[in-house]
Amino acid sequence: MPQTTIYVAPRLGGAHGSPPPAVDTDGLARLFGRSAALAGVSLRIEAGRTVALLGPNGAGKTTLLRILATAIRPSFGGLFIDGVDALRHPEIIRTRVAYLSHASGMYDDLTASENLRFAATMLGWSGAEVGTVADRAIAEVGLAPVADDRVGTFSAGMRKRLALARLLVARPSLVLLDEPHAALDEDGMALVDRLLGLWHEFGITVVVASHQADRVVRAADATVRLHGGLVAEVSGSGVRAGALAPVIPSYATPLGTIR
Amino acid sequence: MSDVWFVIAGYGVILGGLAGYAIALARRLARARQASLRIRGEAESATTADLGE
Amino acid sequence: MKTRILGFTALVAVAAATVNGLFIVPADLNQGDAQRIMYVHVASAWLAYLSFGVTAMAGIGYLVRRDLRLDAVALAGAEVGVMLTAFAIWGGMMWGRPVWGVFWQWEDPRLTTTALLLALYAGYLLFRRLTDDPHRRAARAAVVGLIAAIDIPIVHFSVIWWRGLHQGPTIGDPSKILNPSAPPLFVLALMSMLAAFTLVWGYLMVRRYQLARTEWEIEEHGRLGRISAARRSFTTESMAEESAP
Amino acid sequence: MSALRRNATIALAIARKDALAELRGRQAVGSTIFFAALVLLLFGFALGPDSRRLAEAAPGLLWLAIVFGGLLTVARLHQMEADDGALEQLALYPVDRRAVYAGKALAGAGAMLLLGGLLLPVVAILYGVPLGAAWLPLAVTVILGSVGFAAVGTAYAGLTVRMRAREVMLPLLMLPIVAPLLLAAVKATVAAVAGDPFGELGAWLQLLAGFDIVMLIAGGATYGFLLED
Repeated sequence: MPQTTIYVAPRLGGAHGSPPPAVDTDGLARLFGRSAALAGVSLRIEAGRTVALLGPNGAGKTTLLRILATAIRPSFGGLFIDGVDALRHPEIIRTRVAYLSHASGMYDDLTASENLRFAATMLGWSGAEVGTVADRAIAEVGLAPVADDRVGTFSAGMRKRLALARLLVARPSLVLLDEPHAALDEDGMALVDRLLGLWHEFGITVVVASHQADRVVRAADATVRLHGGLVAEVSGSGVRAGALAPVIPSYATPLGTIR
Repeated sequence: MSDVWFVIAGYGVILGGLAGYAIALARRLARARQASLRIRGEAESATTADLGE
Repeated sequence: MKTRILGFTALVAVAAATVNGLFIVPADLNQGDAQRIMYVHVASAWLAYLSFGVTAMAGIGYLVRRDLRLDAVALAGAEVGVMLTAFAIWGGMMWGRPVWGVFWQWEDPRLTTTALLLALYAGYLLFRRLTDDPHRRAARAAVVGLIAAIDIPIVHFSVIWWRGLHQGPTIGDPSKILNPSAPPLFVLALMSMLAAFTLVWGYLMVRRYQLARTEWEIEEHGRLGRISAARRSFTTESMAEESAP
Repeated sequence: MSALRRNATIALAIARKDALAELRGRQAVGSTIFFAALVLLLFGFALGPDSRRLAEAAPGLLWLAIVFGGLLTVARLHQMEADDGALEQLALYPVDRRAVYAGKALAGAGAMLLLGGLLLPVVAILYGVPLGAAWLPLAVTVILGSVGFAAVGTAYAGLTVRMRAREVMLPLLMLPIVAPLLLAAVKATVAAVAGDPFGELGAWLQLLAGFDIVMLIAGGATYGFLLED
């Protein structure tokens, strides 16, 4: 078994007092057309915790993760990651967050190796490092034998593994996982569990949404249960749910306060 | 003298168009303001910000 | 109230300028009465350009400050501008027929440029309708408005050159719209029509802006209402769950 | 590593990735070129068999075919990103958006150049225009035209890729913008083929270059706003 390498983003300096929470959301809400996918989520997650995000389909797990990843903007509410205003400075957040979505984000016409080298270049590795880092990550997720096959020929499980390999190429302080176990075989699920353990060990904050509740809860410090776009229940340590501010219309909307 | 007809058509369409647009805008605005006020009345937390004018 | 005063002033001004342009100023020696169309045609065209300038600047402002009020200004500029562009083209055609004998003169750079302008900003207005989220719409519309505005001078020059690089524009620049030796009476008529149209333009811009803001308020109420509704249904559901067993 | 070098690396990586995907997914490139050639053939039918008239119209038809093929090309370059969530991923990489724009525009310009380069001989054969003699000015024209079209097309395809009715909106927004490009490219082609009797070729090429520069700057400055949700 290859030696897993986890790259870590340095924590942003909390010059005085305790470091800022890794994730701090204030009444996040998001509408898609006429339906409210999130109706107000206020959560504070301490750095280094692994948090399981549970809830039925349509509870808002994916929407919450996408907002945390700065892939979409909330319709209302505020978001701070490592103390940085994520709505004003998404470009800073993106250097610190690694996000595994439902889609693999890979190009079908490129090989696994080419895809990952591209990702490594985009993630800031320079010339000589790109190849090593990419090859190591591919080996780690068990795709070394098919590294030179086109991703278009891959099964859903293999795509998921490749997407996991991209997380290993990133240097995050916050890892966001949307259904990491889905489409994987038993061996692949064990890989996810092992990565969860490693991230935890390296002090990286992880938020993981999954239907495999037992698997993620085992690895998690805390669980957050979403229902109907709201926080239904929080248990464990390191996570607190905040009170929701009432919904008040605002007629001038500078960025960041209300959207 | 047939030039006059072109002058009339030119002025008529442009001035008439401006007037029509102004009237249509005023109507839409009145309707929208009514709807806005109604919603505000319904909302418990309605603020009483002046609409201007 | 202020807007209403502006509107009334604009109405009076346009009436006065029209009476002046149609009945008081004498007909042009070469072009005859058709020359009178120039007053409204030129005023429409100039204010259309101003509108699109406003749209571009407001768009840039939005991208910098992320204030939706600026997006409402951009929308007002584009809509008023498209209307004025259409009027300018109409006026040009009504003038062109008696003077040139044709409605549409491909060789006139201003006419062709204006037609492209109409297409550019009609596309902008169509585009705005296809995005729902207010900030996404504002940002993308700002980009469209900006690129369109940048394109205008390029279009203009390319069309002027298109007619032939070596002949100067026969009716190219604004100072030659009127006879080069235009009597001050004609210039005065044009200027007063322009002033009157500017007042109308200001009135329409304010009204369109107010409409955009009011519609936005209604939309925003709807959005907040949907979120409140989601919260309410959550509380009733969880209460039902507690009392169930 | 300096910021400029890093941006160049990123732009090249994106362009290389697009080129690889384009060349491997051959059917897409091939069918676009085939489509453009077909357009040229149909123009021939529409204008009738008068070969003098065809030769006269050839530069305009060539550029119309390039514009139609180009619309498909720039749309495809962004559609490819949208396929398996790659566009979202691209937006999440911590990179300068101007570099992403440069990379996509470079790939687009390359594809357009291929299209233009292959259509030139088609025009020469179908319409009987002697293009060979003027190959240098024609090459410059096609390069400048391709860059300009890609500069606008990349921004507008990025704008419309996640929109409803994008198939209509892209040409609707883009065609009026590229009108001066079309005009200048046609004029330059006419001048080049005729051996530049009026000495106007340089002016048209300058106009094309100016269009390219202005649109590249505008696209680079605004592309970041288009990638965001």
